[in-house]
Amino acid sequence: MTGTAWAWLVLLFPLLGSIVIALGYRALPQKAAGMIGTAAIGLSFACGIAALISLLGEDADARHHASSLWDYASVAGLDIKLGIYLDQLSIFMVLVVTGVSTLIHLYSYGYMQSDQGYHRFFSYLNFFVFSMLLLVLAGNFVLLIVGWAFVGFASYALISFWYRRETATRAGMKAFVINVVGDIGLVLAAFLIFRELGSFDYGTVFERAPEVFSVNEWSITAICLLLLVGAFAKSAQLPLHTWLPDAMEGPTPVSSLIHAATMVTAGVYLIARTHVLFALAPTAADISAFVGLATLLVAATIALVMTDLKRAIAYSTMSQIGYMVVGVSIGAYGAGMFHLMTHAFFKALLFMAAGSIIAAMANEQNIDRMGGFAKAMRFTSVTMLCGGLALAAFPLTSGFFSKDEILAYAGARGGMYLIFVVLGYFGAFLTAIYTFRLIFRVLQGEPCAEARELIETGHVAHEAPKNPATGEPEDTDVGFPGPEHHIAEQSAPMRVAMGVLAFLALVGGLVQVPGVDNVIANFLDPAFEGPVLSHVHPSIEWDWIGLAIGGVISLLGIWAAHWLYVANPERPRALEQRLQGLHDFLFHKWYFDEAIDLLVVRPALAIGRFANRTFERFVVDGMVTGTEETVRSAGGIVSRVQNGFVRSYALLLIAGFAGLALYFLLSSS
Amino acid sequence: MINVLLWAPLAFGLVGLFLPRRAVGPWAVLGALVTLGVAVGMTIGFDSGDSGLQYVESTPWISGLGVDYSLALDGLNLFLVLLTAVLWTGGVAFAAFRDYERPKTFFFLMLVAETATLGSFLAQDLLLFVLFFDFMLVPFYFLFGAWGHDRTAEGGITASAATLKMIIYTLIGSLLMLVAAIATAIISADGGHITFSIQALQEQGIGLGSQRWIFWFFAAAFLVKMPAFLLHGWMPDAYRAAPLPALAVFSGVLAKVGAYGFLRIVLPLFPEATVEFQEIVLVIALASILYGSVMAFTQTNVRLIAGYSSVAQLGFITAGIFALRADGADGAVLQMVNHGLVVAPIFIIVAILLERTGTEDIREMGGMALRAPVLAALFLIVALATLAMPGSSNFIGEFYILNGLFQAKIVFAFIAITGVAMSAYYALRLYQGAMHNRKPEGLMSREIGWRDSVVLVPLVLCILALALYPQLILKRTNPSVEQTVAKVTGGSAPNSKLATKNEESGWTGYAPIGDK
Amino acid sequence: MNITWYIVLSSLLFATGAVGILLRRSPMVILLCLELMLNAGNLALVAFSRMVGNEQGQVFAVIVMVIAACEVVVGLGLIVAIFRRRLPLNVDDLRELRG
Amino acid sequence: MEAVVFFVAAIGALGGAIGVIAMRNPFYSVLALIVHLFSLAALFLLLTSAFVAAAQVVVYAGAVMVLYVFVVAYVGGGGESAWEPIPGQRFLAPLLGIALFVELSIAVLGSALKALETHGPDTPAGFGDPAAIGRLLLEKFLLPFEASSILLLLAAVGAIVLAARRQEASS
Amino acid sequence: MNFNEPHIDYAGISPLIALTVGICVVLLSAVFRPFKRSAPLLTLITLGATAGLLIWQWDDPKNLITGALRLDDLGISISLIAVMMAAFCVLLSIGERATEEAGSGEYHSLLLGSVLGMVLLSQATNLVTFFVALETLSIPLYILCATNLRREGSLESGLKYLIVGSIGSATLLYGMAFLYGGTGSTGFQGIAAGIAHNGLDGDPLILIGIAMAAVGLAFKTSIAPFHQWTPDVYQGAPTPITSFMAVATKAAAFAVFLRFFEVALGSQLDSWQPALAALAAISIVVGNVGALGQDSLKRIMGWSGVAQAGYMLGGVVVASEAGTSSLVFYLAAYAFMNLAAFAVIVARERETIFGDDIRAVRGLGAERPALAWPLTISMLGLAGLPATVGFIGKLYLIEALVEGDYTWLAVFIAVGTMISLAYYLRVVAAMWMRPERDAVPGGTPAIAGAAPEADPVDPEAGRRWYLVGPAVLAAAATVFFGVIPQPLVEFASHAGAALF
Repeated sequence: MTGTAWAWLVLLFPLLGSIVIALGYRALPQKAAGMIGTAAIGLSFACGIAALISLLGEDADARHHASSLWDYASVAGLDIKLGIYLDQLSIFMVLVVTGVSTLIHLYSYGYMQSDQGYHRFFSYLNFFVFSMLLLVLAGNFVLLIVGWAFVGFASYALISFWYRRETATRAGMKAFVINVVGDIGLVLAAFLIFRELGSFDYGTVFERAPEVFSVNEWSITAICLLLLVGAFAKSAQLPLHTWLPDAMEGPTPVSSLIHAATMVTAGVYLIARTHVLFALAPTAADISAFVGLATLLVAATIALVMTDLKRAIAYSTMSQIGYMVVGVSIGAYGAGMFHLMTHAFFKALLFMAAGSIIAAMANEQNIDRMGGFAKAMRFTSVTMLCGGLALAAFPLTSGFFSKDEILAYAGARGGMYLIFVVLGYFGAFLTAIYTFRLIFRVLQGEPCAEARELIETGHVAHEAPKNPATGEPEDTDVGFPGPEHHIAEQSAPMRVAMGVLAFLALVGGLVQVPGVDNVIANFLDPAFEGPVLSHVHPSIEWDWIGLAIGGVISLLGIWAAHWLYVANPERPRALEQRLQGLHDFLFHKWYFDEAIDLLVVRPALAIGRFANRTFERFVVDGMVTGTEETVRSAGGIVSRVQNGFVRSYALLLIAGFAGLALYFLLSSS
Repeated sequence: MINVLLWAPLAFGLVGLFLPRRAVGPWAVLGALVTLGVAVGMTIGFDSGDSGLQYVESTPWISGLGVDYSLALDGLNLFLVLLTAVLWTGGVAFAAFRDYERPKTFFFLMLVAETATLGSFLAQDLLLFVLFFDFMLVPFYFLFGAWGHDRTAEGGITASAATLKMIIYTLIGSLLMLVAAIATAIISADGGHITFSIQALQEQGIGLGSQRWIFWFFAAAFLVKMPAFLLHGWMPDAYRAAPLPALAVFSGVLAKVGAYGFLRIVLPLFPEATVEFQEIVLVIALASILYGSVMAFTQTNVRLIAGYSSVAQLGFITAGIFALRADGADGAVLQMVNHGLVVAPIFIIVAILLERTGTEDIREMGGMALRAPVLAALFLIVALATLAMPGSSNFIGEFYILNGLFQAKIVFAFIAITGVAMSAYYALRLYQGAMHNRKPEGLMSREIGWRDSVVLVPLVLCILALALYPQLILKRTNPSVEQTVAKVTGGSAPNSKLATKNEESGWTGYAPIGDK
Repeated sequence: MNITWYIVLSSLLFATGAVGILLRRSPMVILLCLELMLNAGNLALVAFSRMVGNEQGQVFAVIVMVIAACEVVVGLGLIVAIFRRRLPLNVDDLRELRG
Repeated sequence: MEAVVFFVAAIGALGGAIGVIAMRNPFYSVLALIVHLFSLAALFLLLTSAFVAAAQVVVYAGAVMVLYVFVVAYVGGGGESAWEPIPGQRFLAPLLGIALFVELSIAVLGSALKALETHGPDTPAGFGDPAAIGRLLLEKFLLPFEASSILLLLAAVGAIVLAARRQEASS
Repeated sequence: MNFNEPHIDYAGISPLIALTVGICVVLLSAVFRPFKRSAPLLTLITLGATAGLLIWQWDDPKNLITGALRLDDLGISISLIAVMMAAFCVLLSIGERATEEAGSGEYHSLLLGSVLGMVLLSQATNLVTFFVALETLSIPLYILCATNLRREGSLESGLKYLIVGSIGSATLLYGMAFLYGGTGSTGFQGIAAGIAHNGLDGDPLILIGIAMAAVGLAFKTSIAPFHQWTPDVYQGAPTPITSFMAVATKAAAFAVFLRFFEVALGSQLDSWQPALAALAAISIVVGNVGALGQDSLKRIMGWSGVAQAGYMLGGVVVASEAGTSSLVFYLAAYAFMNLAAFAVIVARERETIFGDDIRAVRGLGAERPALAWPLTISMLGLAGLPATVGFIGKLYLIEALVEGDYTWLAVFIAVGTMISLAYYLRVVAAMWMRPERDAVPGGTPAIAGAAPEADPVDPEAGRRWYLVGPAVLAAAATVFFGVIPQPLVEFASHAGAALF
């Protein structure tokens, strides 16, 4: 079978899984749903491997194939086929997505056990994977947009999975609408591409772009900027990032799969996929790089003060994606994708651990109430530590290699790109701090009630779950994890999933050690031939120097965190007191939500109110009633003239005659 | 064949008048089904390559006045006819499962309405079109007025007042259109033998001077029917008064007749005027999109949310037509069908919700999904289609429309597309408001029974099928559309250049699966 | 005396009759005024018949007299009927029908 | 001589007309009308239409006026109040009258028809005498003649219908 | 002294003879006791015979009796309409008070007399005939309006009609005098020739004559501003008579309108065309807005009649064959629609205490479908909605207008129709729908409907064959000719061909 055939199968299984589970929501027993879901993804991972193999069978620069099933909508010169495009980049993404997804399905199998929405959850989850794969395999921009929107919907559906929560539904709506803004960006980009190149098809477009466009021509720049709108909306880059923290309303596996490992990195994939266009629009590329940098720092600073466990990790996700965006925007494609992969590992892992803890805390997410889980939940804490180390780029962990490669590349490009190096390392420093802030406060210190209970009894007391945002008690008749909480310690599937990821998080970086082996880069590079942003390549020495600096910085960061949160628990308080203003500013997430509310939401509602209360009534209805009134009043006049006096009838008659006669006399020659 | 299609509903309706009360509902459903069967048969027999008229039926009707009884199918009306048949089957079936007072008259009127609507789609004689176009309103006048809801309690007006408002408002345009149609025939006959055959009139053509005012007379009729911005005054009251099964078919199909009229009559008959007034109409269309969307997300009555969203949707369709490009027009036709397929289920769902919640106010609903997951799922699909979720056929429709607009008038496209974002908001708001969040007290949340499923599921299946293969429609529509547009732009369809460009650039290895 | 004189006179009579109808309220007098108008017409007819030199106008006038008589008869009949119904003989008071 | 007669007759006719509309009492109006009719008859004679004049005197001044007098006597011609219920009527009516007169006169005076300035052509003997009229009535105007006779019949029937006292009415 | 008797084509005047005989017979039937009840039957027979003879004369045009009449298809078609209306009037009059009041024989003979007048008028080609015919038409109607002697409204309407009508005829007469004076002829052809011969194109004398003639005819056809008698008389007269004169009078008057203006005054087209067009526009507006506020069905019909007359006048304005045929077609259509409406009104008048007030038809749809459907169809037809003959009629008229370069008048018709929906559909709504908010104010029934004590309520009237029959028949015709108009179009185009 050809690689494309395997690719179609990759798409097929998750879709089937989703449909089967959905239709069988009454027939299937609960466990079956979970198994089918997990199996489906596992199968598609296997097919992904098969596709990879068949791809590796060919020589490096022939490793791209397109295939289409049928004309989706191609008339009047628009060529929209139901087609996929398989090359190194897409297969790489496929493997990352399916791989991580398989593990997370496994995790969810345990974690969601007692949730009444079990079937719905797995159906959604499979649908998400399908969408994500569609996104990465799409063979033309229209199908890309389709996948793009599908993942958006899947994320919406899963964020508002517990739809009885006002907070969840509102968060879902927010995520969806912002994503639609992104879609619109893509759609407009597609139109512009069609206008210039007469096709939506990757092949045609990438082939023709260099011929048609000259570098930095306005049209190509516009195209790239519009693409970036889509990318930023999906990857939660400034200023379209506000939905991501709210998205944590969803069940934790969702956060770990969609809002950490896969979907949010779609923007990175998009930029990498359309690298040909960006190569022709360096300005756009630089803009995107700077946005990435800004996001990276802003998110990191916010993560420093977040007290909500999941939200804190979410901000760290934003900041890590910032790194990737910087990477793919300055031309370090290999590095960017590599970081994408490693990030998928350790961030998914962190969320899983967090989920396990939150479960133990009965949906409590505030780290101020946590502590001392190191002893209570040994496995969880160990895995969490692995994830934390990788995130903090502790030497020799996966994050260590991937992150520093991006910065090294920036350094190699020199010039203004040195800013990225400096601030990138600063970001790394912050990363280390906030990561270990979480770890210390959750694992170290006084064991909290739940932790103590676990240590003593081995299980936790069950109280009715509360809405973490509002604190109001939830009615558990549907939708929420039931009284029993599923922590890694007590559920084999969860342990397996976390174990595997922990391993990958630690050693995953070793596949691409500068100078030693460049598996990822070597595999991907052929996909990035053609016009490129720059031809520089960091020398091995610089790579290692960079790594050294990175290592030091991460150690410094960890030490700082220790100095802050462990050595003397009073220090953070003191610091907050001293930097009250700054703290508030950060704590309110740089007031982004407020700004958007002021600039977009309120005006829109005001317009709506005006249209509804004023315009509709006075103008639209006014026209109707106005005419009606005029006519009716005319009728009134007529019937007043019809006064019943025969003599006045005669009068009118004769007057009419006089008038008529007058006209005739005037018209007489 | 085509005669059967047209008159079958009426025939069944008449017979129904003489059946016992019990039997009339199923009988009406049977009638609708027969019509649907014929329509499907004709669609299968339709030659998708041919841009000309098919199943032509033409005999003189009023020879003295040059009016012919001539019907035909082509790419423009094929799927609108099918849509009509489908939606009427749904609407009638839905009504048949409930008991309405004076059922005989009710179903009689429903079926009369179907014949009238089919007639206006099939007519190939200008005057026949006008006749059916006006006549469509009559049955709905009675349906809305006699079986509608009075809104005096909530400060509205009575059903009869609302329906009167509607019919007067919409006839304003129609009667002017009658004058315009006759003027067209006479002017182009120019002393010779008068004919109203649209085909013939296309050949003869009339001078720009007369085109100008005739254009606006027709436009008035069509824009009011849609309804377009500023001419939608009749819509809120009528929509709130109407009985829901009737409303489902009404807003599903009748609005489209206006847009269809532009394609069938205005573009080919008054090309110069069309080009001249392109911007003005586009502005109206944009206004409809924006205004409709804004209103849709401020409304709290579910009927009005759907109603105003239709205003926006029709705005898109109009914009697509007046991009005066094949792709825009293709998208418009596709979108007409799509919108019909989504708006009708919405109103049926509204009816179902009304039975459960006893309210039409979105704020008083909620939590339905809890006990009615199937209903929720169906509603979700419909809602997503409504907001033109990529992957739905509606998306392809809007994509074609906006692409056409973008290539023709880029600025308009940028404004129009904001409507898409808003639609996402109000569609989800509609869905969430009804299905999610806590269930207010005293609301009964019940799964839909098989009766309603029988009506709803097929419609949703149609939506899904189209989502998988919109080409089904586009392929058959395109030839006629390109021909129509060519009438305006003169010469060949605008972007054939690009099309050929694609042919020669068959890019390496781009082959169907299994080739290697 | 040329014909113009006669015509002008007749038109004067015609106008007088009209004014009478507009001003008087007794149905009987109104009938009389109608007679005036018809007679004005007759005068014109006869005068013109003299002018054009054929008697058609005169014949017309004769027939008009007959018709006038008929109108009078019917009118008076109505007046009597109204009187019988004990209704006021004043056209201004007969205005149930209006609006 | 002719002029004198004309003016006398004209004044008579006009006076009669004005009398009709001026008299308070319907009875006097009738008398005024009779004066008017007689003067018209004179004018007809001036216009060499003997038969019409005769008919005028016989039919009108004779039959019709008698009928009038009877009816007036029957219903009793009370005078009418001076109060004018219709606003503007009293002001507009004369105005219209004048307008009418002016317009008609203009039509006559402004006409390009030469014959109006003449007294008409010399007429053959027997112009307008009963024989001539009779011939016309039986030849050219046979149908109107018959029709008017039927009309008379109908009018008579009508008068009976309206005025006749019948049993049902009283019961 | 030589008397050469005029040649008389008895075949040609046979309809007139039939009517005349009929009048006498019916009148006599009143005298002889045994035949007292047979007047309606005799009338119907007479009318039948007349119709038969008219149809026999169809399609061979000829002049009758030294050019007094012109027997052509225009005249015949109009006469047929008049005869038909009379026949239905006879049916509607069964059980009507007015007939007892007036005496069945007298009543029907007067009706026949009026029909005679109409037949004459529709064929008149000579001023004298014209005038006599007009009076023969009117005078019986004056009487018939008043025949409901018990009701003040009836008498009032009779008197009003008489007074205003006589002013109209006097004006007409005076105008005729001028035309005669100007041309020295009383025949229509002669007038046309005279105008040309004396070089009086656009001469004030002629024009004033035209103006006065126009006034007289406009009055008969109830064109604004000469319309004011219409609503009052329609309301006051016994309803069967109203139904008769609403259509028949218009028909006859329009026939002579066409003949006179197009044959005698065709040369003065340029001067009278705009004037008539203006009148048409005025009456369209006045009639339609006037009808809006009305609660009496008969008044609504009256006002709408004014508007409809405005539409029809368009057919005269364009002075073309198409115009003429469209006018005839519209008259026929109008006949059917009015008939259906009035038949129902009569039935409800006798059935309910509301008389002809709109409340009389409340909930008719449920109570008496056999009456509700005809009234509905007739209302929709009058409103010109498709699938009724009314739509085709409007179509025909508009086509003629546009052809005659009077598109603006066509637009007026369209706008007028729009307004008219407001009151026509109000009646429909009353029958089928829940009462509107602005419902008819309560209180005593409208006078026109006659106070309850005046009209004995016949609760079975809604089932009487002689009421339901005409209603259903007319409604059926309305729909039939709305769907298959071809025969009626043929009929009309024949009539149109007569003049051009």
